[in-house]
Amino acid sequence: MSKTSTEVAASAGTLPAAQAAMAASVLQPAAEGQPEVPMLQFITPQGTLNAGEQPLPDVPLPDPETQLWLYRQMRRIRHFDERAWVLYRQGKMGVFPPYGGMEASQAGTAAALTTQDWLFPTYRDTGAALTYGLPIAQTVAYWRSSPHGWYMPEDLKITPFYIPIATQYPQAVGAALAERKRGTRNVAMAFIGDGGSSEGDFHEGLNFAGALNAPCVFILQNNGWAISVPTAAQTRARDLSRRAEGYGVPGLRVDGNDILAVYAVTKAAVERARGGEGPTLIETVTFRIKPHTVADDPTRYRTDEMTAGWDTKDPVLRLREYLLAQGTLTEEGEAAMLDEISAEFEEAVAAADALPDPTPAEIVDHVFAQPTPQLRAQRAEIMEEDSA
Amino acid sequence: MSKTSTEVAASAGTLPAAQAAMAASVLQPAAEGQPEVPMLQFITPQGTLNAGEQPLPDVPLPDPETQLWLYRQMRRIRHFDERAWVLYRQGKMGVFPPYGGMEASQAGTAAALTTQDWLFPTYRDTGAALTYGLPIAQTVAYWRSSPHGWYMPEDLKITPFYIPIATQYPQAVGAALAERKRGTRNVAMAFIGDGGSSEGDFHEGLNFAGALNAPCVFILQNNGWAISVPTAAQTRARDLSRRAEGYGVPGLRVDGNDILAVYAVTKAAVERARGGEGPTLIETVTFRIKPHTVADDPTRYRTDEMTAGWDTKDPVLRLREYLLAQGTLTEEGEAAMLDEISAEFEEAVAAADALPDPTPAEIVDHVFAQPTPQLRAQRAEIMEEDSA
Amino acid sequence: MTAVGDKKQTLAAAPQRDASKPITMVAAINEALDMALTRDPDVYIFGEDVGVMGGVFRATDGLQARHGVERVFDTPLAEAGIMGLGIGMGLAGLKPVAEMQFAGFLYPALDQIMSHLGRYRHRTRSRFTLPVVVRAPYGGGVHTPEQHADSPEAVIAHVPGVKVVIPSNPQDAKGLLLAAIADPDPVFFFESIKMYRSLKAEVDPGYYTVPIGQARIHRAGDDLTIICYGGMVEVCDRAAEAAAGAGISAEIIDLRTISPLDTATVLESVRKTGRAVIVTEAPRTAGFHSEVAAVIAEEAIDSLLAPVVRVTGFDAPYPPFTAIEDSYRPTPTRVAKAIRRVMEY
Amino acid sequence: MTAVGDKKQTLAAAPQRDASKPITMVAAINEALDMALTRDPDVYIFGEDVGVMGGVFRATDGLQARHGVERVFDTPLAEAGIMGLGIGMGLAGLKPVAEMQFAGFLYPALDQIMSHLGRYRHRTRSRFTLPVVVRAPYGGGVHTPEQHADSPEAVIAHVPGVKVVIPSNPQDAKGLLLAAIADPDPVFFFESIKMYRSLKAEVDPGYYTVPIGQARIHRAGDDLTIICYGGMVEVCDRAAEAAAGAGISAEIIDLRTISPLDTATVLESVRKTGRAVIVTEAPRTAGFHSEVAAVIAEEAIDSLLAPVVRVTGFDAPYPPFTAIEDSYRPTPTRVAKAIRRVMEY
Ligand SMILES: Cc1ncc(C[n+]2csc(CCOP(=O)(O)OP(=O)(O)O)c2C)c(N)n1
Ligand SMILES: Cc1ncc(C[n+]2csc(CCOP(=O)(O)OP(=O)(O)O)c2C)c(N)n1
Ligand SMILES: [Mg+2]
Ligand SMILES: [Mg+2]
Repeated sequence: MSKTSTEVAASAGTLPAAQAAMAASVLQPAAEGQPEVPMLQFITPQGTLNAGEQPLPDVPLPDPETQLWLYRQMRRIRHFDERAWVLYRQGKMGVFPPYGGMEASQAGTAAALTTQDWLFPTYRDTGAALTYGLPIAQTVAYWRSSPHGWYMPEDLKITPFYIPIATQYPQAVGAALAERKRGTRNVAMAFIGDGGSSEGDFHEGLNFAGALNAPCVFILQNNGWAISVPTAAQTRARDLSRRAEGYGVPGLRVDGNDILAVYAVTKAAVERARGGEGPTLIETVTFRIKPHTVADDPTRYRTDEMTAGWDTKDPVLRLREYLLAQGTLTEEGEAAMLDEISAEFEEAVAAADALPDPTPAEIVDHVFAQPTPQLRAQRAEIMEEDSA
Repeated sequence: MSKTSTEVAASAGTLPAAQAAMAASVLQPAAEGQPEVPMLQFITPQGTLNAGEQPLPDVPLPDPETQLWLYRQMRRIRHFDERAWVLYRQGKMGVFPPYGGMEASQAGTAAALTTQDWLFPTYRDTGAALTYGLPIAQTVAYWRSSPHGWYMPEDLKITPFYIPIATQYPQAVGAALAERKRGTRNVAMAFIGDGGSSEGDFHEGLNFAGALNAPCVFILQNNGWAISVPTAAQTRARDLSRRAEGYGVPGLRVDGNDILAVYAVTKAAVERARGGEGPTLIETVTFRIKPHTVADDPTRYRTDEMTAGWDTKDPVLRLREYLLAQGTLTEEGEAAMLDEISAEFEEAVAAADALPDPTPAEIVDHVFAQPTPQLRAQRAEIMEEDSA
Repeated sequence: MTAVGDKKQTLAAAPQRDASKPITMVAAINEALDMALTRDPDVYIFGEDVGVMGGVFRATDGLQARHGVERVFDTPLAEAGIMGLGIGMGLAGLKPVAEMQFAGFLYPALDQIMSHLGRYRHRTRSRFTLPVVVRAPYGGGVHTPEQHADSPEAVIAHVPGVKVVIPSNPQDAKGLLLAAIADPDPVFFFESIKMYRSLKAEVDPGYYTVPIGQARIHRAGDDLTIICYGGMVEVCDRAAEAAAGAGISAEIIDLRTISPLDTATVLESVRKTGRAVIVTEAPRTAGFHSEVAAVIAEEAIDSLLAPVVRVTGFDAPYPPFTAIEDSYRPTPTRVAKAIRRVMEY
Repeated sequence: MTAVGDKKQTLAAAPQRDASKPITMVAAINEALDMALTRDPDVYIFGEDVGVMGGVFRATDGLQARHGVERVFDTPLAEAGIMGLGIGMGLAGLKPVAEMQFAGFLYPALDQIMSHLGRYRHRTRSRFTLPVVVRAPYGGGVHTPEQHADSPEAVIAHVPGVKVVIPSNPQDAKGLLLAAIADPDPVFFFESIKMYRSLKAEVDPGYYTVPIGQARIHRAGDDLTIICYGGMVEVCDRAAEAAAGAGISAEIIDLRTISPLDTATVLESVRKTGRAVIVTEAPRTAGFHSEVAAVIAEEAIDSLLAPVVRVTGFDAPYPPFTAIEDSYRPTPTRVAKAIRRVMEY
């Protein structure tokens, strides 16, 4: 009997080494007959145009205006991510899951929607939510666990962030199908992680979307880690986009740190869904260079070697190089942009700071349209205690 | 916007026609870019050797002795299926899910195991269980819903039939992994249907088996129907074997009515698992020509046209033609075989008839190794009532 | 906006029926669904085998033919998917009515139910609400195969934000189901398999609702209160009938809704009779019967003349053994014994 | 037969510790797991992030390093898969100890739990048994994100064939977990997140078990009985302490096991004191508190001097709103109010 991955890992001794061995070994058998699916990539990590042949020849490079706009989106959400760390350390924000390094994957996908479309983000996807249009003040309130952060604006079709992994996938199918039943051209977009793709709901969601021809775009952000578990231990598959085929659904793979590629692919999938041609799964290949949350200590499960290389693939710097070289962006233009972004953020935080604290009785509000006798009694109980 | 399957179906009017339209239309988009995966087939429906190129050149035709033995297995389980109908009509058997027409798929797979291997059958897989070695008397008792039918012999590693769809898949991974942890070469085989492949547990089971390198053989019997729902409405995928790729696991497709092909493929997958090379998914392409259960009325959901053609693909007659032509089977040899099978069955039914009825107190037995005070009290209560 | 579901050309008229002719509970449910589809274009019905085939119990029989495959459709075989689909449709403002083929097969949907169905209004402070109905046949008594006879209503009743309704007869079933569909919040609707066809009754052929959250005095009495619902009502009725012969006057409360529980009706009766027997067919430990007993112990202790007695299934799985399964489910005899216990105390 | 799990070369010795130095509950749990892995080669530990990282609460910290990745391993992220894996390993005679990362995330596993975990012995008449342990952190009080603070113990307690254990302190946690692992049947082991590190106590460094199914008198008293478990024990303790100042002598029963419930200990105490307050942090309707109340109402009615009062969470989801979530979980003040209610009745 050949050694299993875990046997190899066991004999390897120290932990991160064991994990590295596991990852390598588990991949082996699958790798045999399974070539890696090529990724769409327009801009190389060096910030130059990728001159090679593209796996999706129908998907065009966005025009310079769009490029600049996408750059701004990334800058905007990077600013939030960076400021969130500071606010957390100051005790002004709760446990926040950072997405720094994944801006292309989040902004490039959400930017393909209008606010008539649905967005189902996970806890990791603050950047996508902000790009879609969730107000910053509300987003800050959310990560402060204030009720103000949960009341989604009536004119947006975005849900609060999903914590129970993968549950949003079948729900997005329902929202998408509802749009279709109503005769609109609106679509639903749902996010998931590499870890989330192991849950049954991922499978059921994709299969339902295919079978019912729901206008859904499924974004699978493969950032290499599910807390401490690397993608290679999550599954023996080389890539996750391939799963789509098993549902008769197109599965596309894109360099998740190249926002031009991400945006172009997503736009194509959104149009396909609008046209009634059904769902698409898009795997954005990216990396979680940050900890799982601001409170996580990644040294418990990974070494510097395991993250090496990814810092040089930074999606913001990559597009910046390209735009500067093309003359689409100037240093002065960028400075002005960053000032605007910073001012917008500070104003929003001030607005969030001004939001009133909830009162304990709100615990039992909004359970039903009409409170039950039980809830009325419980509310009275809380009020009594609160005033005591 | 192009018409959805259901719109097409709606305008089609009458029900089975609507369903046929739905099936056809739903397939369309997937069919576009997705060629059907070729099936291994040794014996054509006409009972002749398939002269074409095989998709799995490494998988050899079983030798004549094995062929004859496999024929006997099919005859034996067909006898059970046919007699079960009669017993049901006589009130001597409960609601039984027939597998007539699927004998190759069930006997050909289970025949590849020893009783050191695990078998996880569904309610449809009485034929597989009998082939594996489940005693006939016990099987009859099971379908009479007698406790005697549920006590699986200690020397077999077969579980009772699974009713909650797909739950057996991750469990088979656990049993297989346990064998590996113990250092044996035993494997676990689990069955599922086309309908069952839509459940999350199907996905989680396959992915776990891949990730943990569990020695599992997953049999997916695609018999075209999940009660009233045709496979084409179950999923937009053209074939289900392709799903395996998404887990880095080999997925094979075989003519499920050709037992020589089924057996050969399964044997190869079993050997692969024994050798520590991991799991395989095998889709046996067959058809449920019978009703869902002996109590089901298929005219509520399908027309004769929808089942047409499949009667001519009968797996038993197909192999019979071939064996007679080859001289491996003679008419006299067959007659003797059938007599033996019939005698074995009648003897087993007599044994089942002789099994004592349970007593009501058995309801609360076997809940825990040691009954709790609650269960002791409840047992006393039942006994008291029973004797009153 | 042209709503596909609005296309009236596919809508055949519902068959007329003689209002004086009693119908079964499953027919009443079918009639309610048909009426809801006709009245409200936002109503959609889906689940396993509900479309072409009309459901394994024929609760949705003929609905696809009359309302079209856009409104009544079969899904792939996956309960979490079905529940997720319903939640998503509900988020988008439709009124989904999902079927779980059997209550024992709703378990794969429990994550969707516990994590989302009851929480959405709360977590979004009513920005998103879920006017979703989930129907599920439950309970034993008809010799179904293994796992087909479960009674998991207590589990759903423990989920905040979800109402749980369980009718015991055709007239209530129709009105409660129409009320559930009209309700702005999620309602679970458990249908006793045993009652589907065991009892026929006259049912008002028009549109009407029976209020959710209100119990019904099924039988008035003075000596003790029997509290039950769904398939247990007829069992308790027979026990009460027998008791009446012995001069004992039992009041039967058919809860109809278990969450929110109509504590007022329960307590009023128990305060009057001083004795309570609670009957369900679910396993004993932590069943919904225990909630009812707890409410009585908390609110009516002074009136009690006897222990609060529970008659229930046992702390074992519903047995898949035909010959003895009838001993699992409470019988009139077992209820009668409980009546004796509280009366002779 | 060479068992891979037997390979002793990978087994580093557990670190020595000073027995007189108090340790946290999570450390006691870690010690129990370590000991079980050492004593029994059939014990396997798995779940999400339990291996390399040692668990999000560090309950399995260091175990993979000491016992190897064959014995302690990370699984893909899928709870039904984890539970199914455990059931399959149990069928094959191993002793799996699975972790659900949070009780609020065990819901996807409920189908495996309800359909199989508790049924296997019953349906196979003990041919197949499941010596499986499932650990899950539960409950509120530490400001976790949404959905991380659920208390679904009543749901599992309603599943026949599954035992449910909930320790309240380090010494019990270790002994109960070792008993759960030694138990031939499935045991659910809920661990109060709040208690993981809030309390340190001396813990016997050797192997010992605390019997499953036996409650513990946490504090002896005469005037009323407080029944609780897990994270509520320290809350009740503080309330009892305050009551003692007012001359009220409260007995606290720490159930430790909720299924099977130790009715004897509960009833003996309630018969003595005549008053019962039951405290849990789960939603009110159909929580396990109601089961305890029902048992008292059924068996100790004559001794009751006051209503049986439940102090619980509310019929709303555990609120994801940090500023107010502490009002959801029972506080010493709320327990004190209940004490007054039964004493002044
Ligand atoms: C059903 C469920 N199980 C477990 C968790 C705990 N958990 C939170 S995040 C996470 C890892 C998710 O990884 P991935 O899907 O790759 O997303 P990422 O964090 O990388 O964005 C886990 C296990 C959860 N939230 N929900
Ligand atoms: C979880 C669950 N949901 C629903 C059912 C009801 N049910 C029994 S058989 C069946 C169809 C199964 O179809 P398939 O998997 O194709 O198997 P086949 O009957 O064709 O062998 C359904 C829906 C069930 N047993 N379990
Ligand atoms: Mg990830
Ligand atoms: Mg089928």
